[in-house]
Amino acid sequence: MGLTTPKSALPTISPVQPTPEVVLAVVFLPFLAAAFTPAVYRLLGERTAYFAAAVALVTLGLVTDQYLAGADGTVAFEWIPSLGVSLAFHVDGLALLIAFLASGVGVLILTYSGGYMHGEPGQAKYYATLLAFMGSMLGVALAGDLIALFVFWELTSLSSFILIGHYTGEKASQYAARKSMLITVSGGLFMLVGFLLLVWASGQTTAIEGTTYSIQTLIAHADAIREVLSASGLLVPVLVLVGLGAATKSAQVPFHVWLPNAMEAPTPVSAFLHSATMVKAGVYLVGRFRPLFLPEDAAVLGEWTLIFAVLGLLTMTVAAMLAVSATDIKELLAYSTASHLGLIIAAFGFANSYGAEAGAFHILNHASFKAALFMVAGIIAHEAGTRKIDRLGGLRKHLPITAVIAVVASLSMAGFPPFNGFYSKELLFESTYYAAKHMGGIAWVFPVVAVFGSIFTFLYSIKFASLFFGDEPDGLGHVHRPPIAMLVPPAILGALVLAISAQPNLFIEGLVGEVYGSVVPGDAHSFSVHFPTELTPYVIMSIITIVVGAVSFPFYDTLHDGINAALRGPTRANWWYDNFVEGLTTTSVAVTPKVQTGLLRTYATWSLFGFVALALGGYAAAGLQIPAIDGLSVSIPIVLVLLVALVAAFAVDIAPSHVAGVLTLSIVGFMVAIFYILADAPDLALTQLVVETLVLVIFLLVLDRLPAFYGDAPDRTVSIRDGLLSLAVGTTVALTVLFSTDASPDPLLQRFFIERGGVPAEHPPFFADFGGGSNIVNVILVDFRGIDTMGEISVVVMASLAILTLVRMRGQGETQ
Amino acid sequence: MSGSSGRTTVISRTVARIVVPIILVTAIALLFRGHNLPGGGFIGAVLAAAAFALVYVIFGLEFIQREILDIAPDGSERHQLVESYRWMASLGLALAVASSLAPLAFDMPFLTQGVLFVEGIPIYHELEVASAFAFDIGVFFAVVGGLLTIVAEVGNE
Amino acid sequence: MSTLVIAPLLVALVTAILTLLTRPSDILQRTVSLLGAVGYLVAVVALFDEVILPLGSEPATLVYQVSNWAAPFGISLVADALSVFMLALTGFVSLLVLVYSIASVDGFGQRLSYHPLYHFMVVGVTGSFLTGDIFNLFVWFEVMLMSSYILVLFYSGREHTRAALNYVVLNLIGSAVMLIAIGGLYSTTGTLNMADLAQRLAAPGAYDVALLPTLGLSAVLFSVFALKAGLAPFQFWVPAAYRAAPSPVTAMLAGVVKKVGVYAIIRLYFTIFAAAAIDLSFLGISGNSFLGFFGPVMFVMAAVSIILGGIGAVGRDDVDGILAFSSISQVGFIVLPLAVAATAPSETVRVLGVTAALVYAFNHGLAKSLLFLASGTIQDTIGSDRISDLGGLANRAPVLAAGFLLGALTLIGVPPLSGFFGKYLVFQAAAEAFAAGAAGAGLALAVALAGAILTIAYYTRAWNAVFWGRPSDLVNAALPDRWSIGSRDVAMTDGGDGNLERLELTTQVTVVVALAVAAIGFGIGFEALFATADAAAHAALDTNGYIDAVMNGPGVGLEAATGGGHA
Amino acid sequence: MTQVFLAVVLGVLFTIGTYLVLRRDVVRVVWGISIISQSANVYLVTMGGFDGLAPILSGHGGGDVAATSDPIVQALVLTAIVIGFGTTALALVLTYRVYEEHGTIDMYELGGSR
Repeated sequence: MGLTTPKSALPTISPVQPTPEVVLAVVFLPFLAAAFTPAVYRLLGERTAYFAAAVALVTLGLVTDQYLAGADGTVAFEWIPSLGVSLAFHVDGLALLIAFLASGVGVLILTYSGGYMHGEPGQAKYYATLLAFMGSMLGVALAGDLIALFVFWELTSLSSFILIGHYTGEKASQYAARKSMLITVSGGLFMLVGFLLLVWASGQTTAIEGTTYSIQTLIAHADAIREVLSASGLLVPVLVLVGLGAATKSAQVPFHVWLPNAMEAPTPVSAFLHSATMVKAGVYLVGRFRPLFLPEDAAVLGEWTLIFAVLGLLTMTVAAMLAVSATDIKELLAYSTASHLGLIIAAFGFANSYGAEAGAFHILNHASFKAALFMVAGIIAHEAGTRKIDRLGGLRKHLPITAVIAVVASLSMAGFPPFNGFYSKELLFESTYYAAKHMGGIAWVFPVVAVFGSIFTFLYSIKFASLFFGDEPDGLGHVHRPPIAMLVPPAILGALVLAISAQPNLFIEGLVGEVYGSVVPGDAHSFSVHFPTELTPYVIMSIITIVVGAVSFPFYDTLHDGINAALRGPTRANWWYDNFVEGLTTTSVAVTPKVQTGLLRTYATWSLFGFVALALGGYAAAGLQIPAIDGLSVSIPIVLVLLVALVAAFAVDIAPSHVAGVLTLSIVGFMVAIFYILADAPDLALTQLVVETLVLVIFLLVLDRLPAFYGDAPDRTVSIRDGLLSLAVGTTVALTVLFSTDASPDPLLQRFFIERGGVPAEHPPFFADFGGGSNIVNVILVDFRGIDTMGEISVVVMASLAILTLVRMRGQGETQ
Repeated sequence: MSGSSGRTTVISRTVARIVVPIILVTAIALLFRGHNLPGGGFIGAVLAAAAFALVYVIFGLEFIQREILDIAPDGSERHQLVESYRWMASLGLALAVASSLAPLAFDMPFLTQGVLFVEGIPIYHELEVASAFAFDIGVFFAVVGGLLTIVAEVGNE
Repeated sequence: MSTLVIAPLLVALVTAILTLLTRPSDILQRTVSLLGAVGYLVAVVALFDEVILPLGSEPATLVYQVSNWAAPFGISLVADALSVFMLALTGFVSLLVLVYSIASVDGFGQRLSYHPLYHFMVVGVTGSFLTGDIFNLFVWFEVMLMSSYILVLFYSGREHTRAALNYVVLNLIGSAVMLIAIGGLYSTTGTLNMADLAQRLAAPGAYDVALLPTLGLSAVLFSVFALKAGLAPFQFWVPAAYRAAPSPVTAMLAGVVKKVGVYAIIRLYFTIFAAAAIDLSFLGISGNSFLGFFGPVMFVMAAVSIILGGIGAVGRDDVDGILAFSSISQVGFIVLPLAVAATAPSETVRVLGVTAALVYAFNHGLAKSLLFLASGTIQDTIGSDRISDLGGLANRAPVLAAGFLLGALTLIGVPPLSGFFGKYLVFQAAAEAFAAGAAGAGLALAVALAGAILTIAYYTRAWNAVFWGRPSDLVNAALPDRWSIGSRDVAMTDGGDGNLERLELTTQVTVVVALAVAAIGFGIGFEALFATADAAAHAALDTNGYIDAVMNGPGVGLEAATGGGHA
Repeated sequence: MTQVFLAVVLGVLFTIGTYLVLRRDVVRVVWGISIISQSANVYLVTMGGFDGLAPILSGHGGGDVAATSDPIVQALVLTAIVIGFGTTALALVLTYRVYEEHGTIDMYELGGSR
């Protein structure tokens, strides 16, 4: 299968390579526009919304251009050739659908924002970020390279972070933004690891030359890749890692917790990012990788199905129940979004064609009704002044057009025939049913759970629609009419819902069929849906859903309270998140002062312990034996001098006063000087003697200004611990001396210096290849290793600067 | 201990007057002969610094400023001595680096040292002039200046 | 031999001395200082051009024999791709930080000692990157440390003296330990020259080298480098010293000086000690080279650093503190791929691991200095870096906020910022080792992921508290209105000459923006950074090439000596 | 040739130095550092061996290698001594400044607030 194999079932669209310039423009035009937005805002003020909408419209036009051209294939631009990473874009059905959503819903949302954001702060930032988000989302949709995909993926998380935190002063916004960032970006990192393992696998198979980052190349060699992964036991890890990316982004249980909080963002953002597009990225990912991981003929319960069908159905059900427990319309819609994303992921999880069909179709359907509903929620919040479900009702009278949109979209969301949501849900039922039938046994759980979850979906959908009916609750103030800019976009989406509902096959043929082609391996055929005319098992599933839903609707409040009552402590995913984040902070506050005590003794203890452990570890690892001891090997005077030094050092330790200590310390120093004489190092002896004197002078000068002696009476355990550590350090040093003096390597340097240090017997006018002095030590210092000396005198000069700085900067302190 | 002359005895002053010049001469001798016998810029410098430190400990800073360097010991010029030491250190370092840079002009690596034999000089007959000596003088002044800055600044306190 | 090798060192040294001599004139001193930093960058670029460019071709290894004595008798300076890579970071960051310093450091302090010390610090760093001699490395460490001691205690107040005390004492212990390691290595191998050391370790019999103790001695040396890099359990000095130092100094300490420890680890353990063949069998550690021992060591230290630093940063209530703990964690991220490389199952993964460490180090150098400078600007403007004193700065100082955000995102690893590629390569090295079944690679991945999550946690927390939220009273007093570059109104806490203050603030923010632009630029143009880092990693792992270049390098050597002839 | 005696002496010196570094009196800490650095220098000299004459050649021409002490370690130690002096002086003045700023040289009292 080549990269641009025509879809045999879609003869009307001939394969055409995408136009590189257009594809590039689709992705980067929004970024470019975002960069100019602050300047535009200075010019246009609030009308920047329409500038942004125009940009989105141009983008939509460019996407449409590629769609109409029948573009299908990959265009790549060199980016990091050394790594094999390119800025590759792949245009196919799935990419086009997501691109249509990003740019099309973008036009509507940006227009809607023109009304919604009236008088709001931070508009330049708002529109710039929205445009950047749109570019990122288009990038995700079109990316044909793993790294390029990841880049845009993370950029969507980032723009989401900024948009959720739009009301920067609000604690809730900050909490929500941080939560979404923590969850989605962390998930992205797991996904990245999954990608890297895939790249590794591509390098292992002979089917692919070298390694590849190209998603389409990986898919083209899906069998080989799977083989490598299975053989090395990495198939499940990769699925889990990539799945974590998808699950966090698409708010799958238990990572759904960030989505309801994300509703702190202005409502257009919720509609755009957190229902129609960004959260679809995870779903998109699952669809994109489906042909890579799901063999065509997978009849058994494979790893893929086990992971994604279970994840999806769990999310679909749990999130739908949570939506019923919601008290805020945006919260309800948020949980509903998670639930529907679960539906799509579950659908993609099944190996049969119905699953792929359901997923592909529901991406479109969900975007159409959910974005509309969010905009409706925005209108309600904006015009009624509240989002609390129990404070709303009878809105139909004030918001008649909005009510129509809401009812149409809600019914579609409920999966009520003949609306479009019904068709995709029906396909899901069909796929669960076939999966159960094929696999048997435990797999029958799938259809049961699907129906169970759908009942709750039905319930909350009807609840949302019912806000427009019944009596107005007390306390609901005057409800304004929405501005036209806020009404047209949801109306367009409502019309789209109706259009898809009326002619589903038109949309399938035009677009969704191609999406289907993208999410199944090999050559794809399109599909079509029909309004059921006979009583199939899955039609029965739909009937059960609707009937049970309708019967239990009167008990909605009981269910609502019941679920809320069950959500206590650890049953709430939020409990885990909050405790994790809180726990991090409290751990930090509790643990850090225990490590960074500010006490030198703690620091020195650990550092010296590290030194001892490394040294002894090194000796032990090399298997060193303590060398044979062959007598004293030093002359008696040296022994005596060093013994005096030892005694003096010990006396320093128990010195009764500072002055006494310093004096005994200098005895150590002078003994060392004598030792140098005995060790045939006259230069050292001289230097040591004079330096010792100078140190003594400075010591005495400083001591003169210090308080007398601190009675150092540590408790016994501290003393013993310090003593043990000191002993360990001493032992390590002693061992080091033994080991290193045991060696006698070739003394090449010594020989050279002595041969070349002096002046040659016969000397030419000027020479530079002999040291030219009898005192080899000095020749080394000024010639052989002159640069050491250079560094050293710099240190001395700096030491004088140090003293100056210490004394003179006193009181010049920074404002800290 | 701000150098009150009352705390020093006549004996110690006399001793210092005799000892300090001797030490200084020794220090300079050490500097000069360092290339061939124990000594060198370092050792000479440290010894010279020690001599000054001794003077300081015995006589106090004011004495040095007033009697030796002719500086009025009022508050405004308190740091003047330190400043001189500082210049000494900086110039010493500059000399060391400059002399090390000189070989670059002759297309030889940094810090290349050479020896020139000047023949036919009376008494000595021949004189070795080691380029390293310039470097050593730089070292000497850098170290003396640095150490004295430290001692004087500490003493100033 | 090309004088270019020593040129950066000389430029920095001469600048340091000139700033000592031009002390009487403020303007002259600052001009010399600035010109010196520019000259340094020019020298580094020229050297870079000589060694690495054109990209893709075989990088050169240039050797300079100071004093004209051949290796191993004189001191060799070696400029290979690895050294030059680190120098490039130094040149770039040190120039920008200096510009910032002139705008931010107390005028009296600048006159007194700041400029010479700053350039001496660069001298120490440069010498450490270039030297091919282990004792000379000690000397440059001391140069670098002495200047950093003073710069840490620069303002000489309560906090500064206390922080400096711990910093100085720990590093003095470190210096003594380093001397022991160097003495021991000299005693067992008979040389101080790194290339000669590698050569002798590779053929211990030929030189009567005692190979076995060398492992322990190199481990002793490792503790010193870990101390410089701030790797657990040697990280203790980091938070207090970083808080105490003036912010530009902290930017240099975290951005560049720390990397000297990292460089030394790469240079000595991957280029030099890797030459030794030794049979290890100890506590489950096995292998046939020193790296077999250091792999697990580096892993444990890196893992503890990542987690400890990350946990530490999450709960801090001051921006500098968060950044300092982050710095501990991030150094763990630099060393983690080195641990993977040390025990790598294949040469490819080994190169990848070292490349990852280098790229990460480079990005950390850019981003951490950016963040410390941003934090410094906040302190200069608002008068505090306690997060309880801050808030709402995103609206009041949007340019600064954007700079900070980009810096934080770079460290979090959000693409296409350059930091992403650092994280990406770290993950890739670990993932490939994991896939190839290397022991512990899975654990390395887990640690890296945990650390990355912690990074998000503490940077989002800092961002929320400082830049979002409601402006605090202090913020309202200092910046009552929106302030950005070019804007006219800014009320400063301490009044004074408004024009000058505004210029200084603009300079500071401009430096922050420049670093942010670099973070974006190196991300989008990652190819160049990667190719350079890759060349550096190859150079780091090419022991024979290193030995060959140095031992057959220029200078007067033994042949001339035994032959008795003169040049 | 193994230097057993020096091994013991250096071991004990390091033990004492380390113990001092862990005390609470800052002055004692400086003493400890001082002892440790001195010991490190002695260690370095030890690495050169003691079986030769001072490395000072008599007159011109190459010396007798076998009969001369290793000059390299001596040069290294000379550098180390001077650097050590600079840092000791810094540590001492720093001690004084710490006392001025905090009114104490008790490590425990200093460490009270991070």
